[in-house]
Amino acid sequence: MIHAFCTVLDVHSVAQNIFVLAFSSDTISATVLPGQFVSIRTDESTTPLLRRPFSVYRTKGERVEIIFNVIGKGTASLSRKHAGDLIDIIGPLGVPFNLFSEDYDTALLMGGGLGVAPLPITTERLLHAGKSVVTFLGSRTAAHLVETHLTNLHVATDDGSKGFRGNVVELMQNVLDDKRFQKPKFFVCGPTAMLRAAANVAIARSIACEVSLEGPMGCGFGICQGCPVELLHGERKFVLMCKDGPTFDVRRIVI
Amino acid sequence: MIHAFCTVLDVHSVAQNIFVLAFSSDTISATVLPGQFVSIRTDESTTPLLRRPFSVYRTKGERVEIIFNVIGKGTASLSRKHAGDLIDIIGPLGVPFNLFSEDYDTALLMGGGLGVAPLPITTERLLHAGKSVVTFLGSRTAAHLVETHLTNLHVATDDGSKGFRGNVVELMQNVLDDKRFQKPKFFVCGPTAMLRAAANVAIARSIACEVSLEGPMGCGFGICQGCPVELLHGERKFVLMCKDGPTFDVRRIVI
Amino acid sequence: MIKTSFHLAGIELKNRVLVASGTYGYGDDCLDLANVNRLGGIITKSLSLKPRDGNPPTRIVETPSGMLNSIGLANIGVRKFIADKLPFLKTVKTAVIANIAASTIDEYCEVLDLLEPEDAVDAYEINVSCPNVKEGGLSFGTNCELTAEITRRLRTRTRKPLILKLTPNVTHISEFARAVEGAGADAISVINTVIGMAVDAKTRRPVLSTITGGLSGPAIKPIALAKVYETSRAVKIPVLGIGGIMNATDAIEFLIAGASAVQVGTANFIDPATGQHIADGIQQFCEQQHISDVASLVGSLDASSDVSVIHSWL
Amino acid sequence: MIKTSFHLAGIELKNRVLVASGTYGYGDDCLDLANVNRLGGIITKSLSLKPRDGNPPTRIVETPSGMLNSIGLANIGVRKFIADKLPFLKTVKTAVIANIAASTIDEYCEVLDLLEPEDAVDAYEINVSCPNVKEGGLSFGTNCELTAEITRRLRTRTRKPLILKLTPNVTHISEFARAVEGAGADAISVINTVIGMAVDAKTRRPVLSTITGGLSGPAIKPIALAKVYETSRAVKIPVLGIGGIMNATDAIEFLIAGASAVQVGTANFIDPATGQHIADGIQQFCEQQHISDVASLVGSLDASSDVSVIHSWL
Ligand SMILES: Cc1cc2nc3c(=O)[nH]c(=O)nc-3n(C[C@H](O)[C@H](O)[C@H](O)COP(=O)(O)OP(=O)(O)OC[C@H]3O[C@@H](n4cnc5c(N)ncnc54)[C@H](O)[C@@H]3O)c2cc1C
Ligand SMILES: Cc1cc2nc3c(=O)[nH]c(=O)nc-3n(C[C@H](O)[C@H](O)[C@H](O)COP(=O)(O)OP(=O)(O)OC[C@H]3O[C@@H](n4cnc5c(N)ncnc54)[C@H](O)[C@@H]3O)c2cc1C
Ligand SMILES: Cc1cc2nc3c(=O)[nH]c(=O)nc-3n(C[C@H](O)[C@H](O)[C@H](O)COP(=O)(O)O)c2cc1C
Ligand SMILES: Cc1cc2nc3c(=O)[nH]c(=O)nc-3n(C[C@H](O)[C@H](O)[C@H](O)COP(=O)(O)O)c2cc1C
Ligand code: FES
Ligand code: FES
Repeated sequence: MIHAFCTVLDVHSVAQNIFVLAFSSDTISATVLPGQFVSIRTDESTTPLLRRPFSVYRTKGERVEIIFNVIGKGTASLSRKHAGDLIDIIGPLGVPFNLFSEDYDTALLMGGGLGVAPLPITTERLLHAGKSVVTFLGSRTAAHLVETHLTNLHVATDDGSKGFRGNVVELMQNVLDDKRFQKPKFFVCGPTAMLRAAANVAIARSIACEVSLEGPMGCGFGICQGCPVELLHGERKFVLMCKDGPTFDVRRIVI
Repeated sequence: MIHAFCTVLDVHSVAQNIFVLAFSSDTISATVLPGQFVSIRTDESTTPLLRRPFSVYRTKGERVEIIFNVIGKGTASLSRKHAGDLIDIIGPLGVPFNLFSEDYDTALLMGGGLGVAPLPITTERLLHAGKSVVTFLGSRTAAHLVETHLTNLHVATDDGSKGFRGNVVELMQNVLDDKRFQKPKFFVCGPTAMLRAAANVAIARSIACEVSLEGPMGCGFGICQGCPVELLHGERKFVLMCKDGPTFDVRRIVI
Repeated sequence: MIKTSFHLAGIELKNRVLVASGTYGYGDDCLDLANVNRLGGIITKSLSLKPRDGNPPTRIVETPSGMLNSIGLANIGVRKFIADKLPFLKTVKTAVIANIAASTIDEYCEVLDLLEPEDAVDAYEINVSCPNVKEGGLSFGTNCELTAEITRRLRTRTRKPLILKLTPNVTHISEFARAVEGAGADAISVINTVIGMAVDAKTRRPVLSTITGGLSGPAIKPIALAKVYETSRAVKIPVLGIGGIMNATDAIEFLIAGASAVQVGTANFIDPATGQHIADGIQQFCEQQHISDVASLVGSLDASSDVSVIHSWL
Repeated sequence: MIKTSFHLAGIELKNRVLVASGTYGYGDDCLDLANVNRLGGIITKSLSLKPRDGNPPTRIVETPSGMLNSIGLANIGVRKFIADKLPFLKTVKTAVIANIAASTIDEYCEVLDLLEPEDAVDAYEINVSCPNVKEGGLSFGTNCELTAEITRRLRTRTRKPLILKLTPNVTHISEFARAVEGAGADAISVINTVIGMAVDAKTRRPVLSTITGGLSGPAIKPIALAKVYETSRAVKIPVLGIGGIMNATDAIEFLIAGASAVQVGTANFIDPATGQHIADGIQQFCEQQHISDVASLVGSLDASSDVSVIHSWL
């Protein structure tokens, strides 16, 4: 984990209201694992005051990319950065997806909306490790889809403007009903409702499932206790999303 | 007085840390008088929260220019505006210099630092009205001087890198000792210490003198009572810098 | 059609957005920049018996997302207000609420007595964040009994709505709310400014001439919301919510937390038309949410847990 | 060489910058990001007798230039702290101050008794912003007598420095400062968080699971400065200033207003090395201003007027 001012390489729009920002950091690029995130101080101002967490989207050489939706002040400010600007970054942070276990052969990646963020880096590392990868991607409309750097892609849109009309979990269930995957495991990232639906499917079908959670964070590195995630069982009631997550086995936590 | 979102025409650096920003407003351009100011919301953010006042520097057609030093957040943000951006402006505000009185023939304009701001528009209108104009300009170094759009210019720098070495009031006194001006009147803008020095000279030599004050403002249009200026005599103790000024006859107020 | 109007102890306000005392002069300063007739009401600058010059400069300083002021209640005095400002205020189509400040209880009464015959004054708001000369300058508003006493004394002299404006600089603002309710107040305004201070590190001097001043603006919005929540649960009379309201969403948050109406203060310095924009924005919100009467937002906080303001571990 | 060190009731701090309770864990979380040995001291997360899970989500929300928290004093409990965290804290070259929270006076004493044999604990800071179970959950810290009583009881059990951390959510914080000074406190910390609230207009729900929470960050800096000014003039014991300190200039403002040292809280979440940068910045400021001992900044406010905190018209 490092804390550094990193140079912005480029920022460009890739879909409606969605941007990819690339910055340069050989340390982060070399050490980040799929599902980990970086924490960015988007401004020197006190509005926003706190850092903003973003999953790492892709890496290449010393280039690290994040992908984001413009939601509020922090992301608006990021979208206005220019090549050469310096941004204050801490990372990589958090527990990555547990990709390299022997208990599965086919990774079923699932992303809803900006939940696509960790999927490209995950895909790359999985393929490298010789796993099969199938991807399910959902979004509101075709204009909000970012389909690049993914493999074996199945698409769902709420309005049916592309692919399956409906949500991505329904699509994934349809596909599961049709096809049989060799020892599958889910890796899911997206809005809470979608994570919950995916977890239910996984549990019902006895498929291993890891999710990447989203929620408010104060610090991103474990000192504020602001990001509790409730455990299903265990001696403690809560763990921390930033330090013990953001990725969790769905059998461990209350989503 | 209008309140409008005006289009930025251009922003460019004219001296060390000094920028000219031009925006488009036919109403302001047509109605502003020398010594009046505009009040700008530099950001939609709450930091800075309040508007920032700036003297009008020049006008041409629907083009209105301000000149400013980058001091804090507000001016930093203005310096980063681009052509086409919209900025939230109220103006023109305040009481202008009393230029069109018959009690003088030669206007002696004096600017210290960014006190140069109202002098170009003042010069233009004075020349148009057939007055003689002599200008005294002071700054820290030659790199901080903005000498354009002025006439009969005498320059002082603290470090002597251009013109007279010393402050602009000393320079002006030297010139006054040498030359005799036909029925002179001072119009002075700059830091408080300079205004005070200029006022003392004016009073000692029985020359009419108006100053343009600077200081914190809450609103800029008379509703917050945040900008008191102490009167030397009169029934009230204070008047308001924004509404009753920023220009004042030095015989009326405590500087 | 969405119902926006609101009955405040007998007077009808056309909507639930007012401009706060001291942030809109006497209503006649911003005619080029705003339309006062689209407000629920105008609350005047605090009026004292004698004109007040106010404090020497520096009177204001910006702080992170806020500002400190120490105006010193500069005002033209109640008599000049009646002579010079009321004629204009008679012509406006919005409620006119006279805010009163004083340094003795008798003086509060005298100012109210002078205003009482004026039909153009629809209601009174009482500023109790004033130094009480009899108690060495301690603010009336930090003493619950004195605050109730002021209310009682004024109540006997007027049938017009009497609104007590409370200070947040007390331990339990709900005690004050209950006390003034018991003493006959028709409504309470919450909050006045929070005591704060700014220091210039270079000169080692306080920035304000009075050392401390009153903090306002978005920085205090969370504090104001908590005080509105606390007071509105303590009393039955309406609460007017104030503190850092910049836009319709902020205003709606106050209504939900328990305010029957809101006042816009510092935001007027940035745009004196903020109040009317907020009134429009509340209406739009109701349209989107299929709410037919703004009243149904008031106190509609859906708090499943019932941890109270003062009882939780932080 | 500029003198930066500071004697706090017998213990020597290498400089006047500490990290505030609850904003730095137990000192071992940020080793990659900061050097704790360059701090004047570390104040631990509040320790309770039993481990505490803390409040359910949502625990934090950002506000204009600030944040609200309702962590619920989640902590590992004093015994686990001694077993798991003290071994590391024995190795650091900075003062270690254990912050104690409890819901009865006896419990405060028990926690202190457990810590008392530990040499690695240099001092105690007592968090009185805790719900008092015997009084229906009202915070100890809003009751002056109880706050003094806690101080008295703890004073008899330790000779280590005893620092009382006061809440700003009271009318006259100086009364509390004087009371704890009288009861034997060696220093006071001012301020803990300010009560605040956030509402989600769309869902009409409070954002925090506990409805209200504690406001911190730059938004409260002016409030904290006023409280530090008020308390430091009321007592002779040192005041540790806290609230919205982000950089060396902020810290210097607190020293000038009367703080003998400062604590950095929320800023650690943005950069856990803030404290050490501030320590460096104070030193640089002293160099530039030809000040040989940081002590000479403390309480050096040049206030020509002497209007007091509570006596001015705003
Ligand atoms: C581990 C982690 C990884 C993330 N990765 C990505 C990513 O790769 N790409 C991406 O676009 N976003 C990601 N997010 C979410 C991202 O951090 C938020 O979108 C961002 O903080 C919004 O900041 P803002 O200042 O623009 O909006 P704000 O002004 O903070 O918020 C605007 C509104 O959005 C809501 N909001 C704020 N944060 C979140 C959130 N985390 N989830 C849902 N609503 C929120 C707020 O309540 C507010 O109403 C991630 C979050 C986490 C915790
Ligand atoms: C009537 C009037 C006309 C003005 N015209 C011009 C102009 O034409 N060009 C120009 O460059 N400036 C002008 N100013 C000053 C200008 O408004 C300030 O420089 C500006 O507000 C600084 O804003 P900021 O956000 O960049 O700095 P801030 O972050 O607000 O301030 C940074 C520092 O500068 C100090 N400061 C803030 N405002 C002033 C001020 N008014 N005078 C001195 N110090 C201040 C603050 O105390 C602070 O320490 C004028 C001011 C007035 C009242
Ligand atoms: C410059 C200024 C002057 C004020 N004057 C008064 C006043 O005369 N009487 C009063 O009751 N409140 C006064 N207030 C307090 C406001 O009415 C309001 O309660 C407070 O500012 C909080 O609201 P805000 O955050 O929207 O500004 C004043 C506030 C400011 C900023
Ligand atoms: C997330 C968070 C947790 C905190 N936990 C504690 C705590 O356990 N005990 C305590 O005495 N103060 C606690 N505080 C209060 C801080 O120590 C400090 O007094 C307050 O935040 C003001 O300082 P700041 O504005 O620099 O954050 C906490 C503050 C925050 C923001
Ligand atoms: S975000 Fe601070 S502990 Fe997780
Ligand atoms: S700046 Fe508000 S009255 Fe002058």
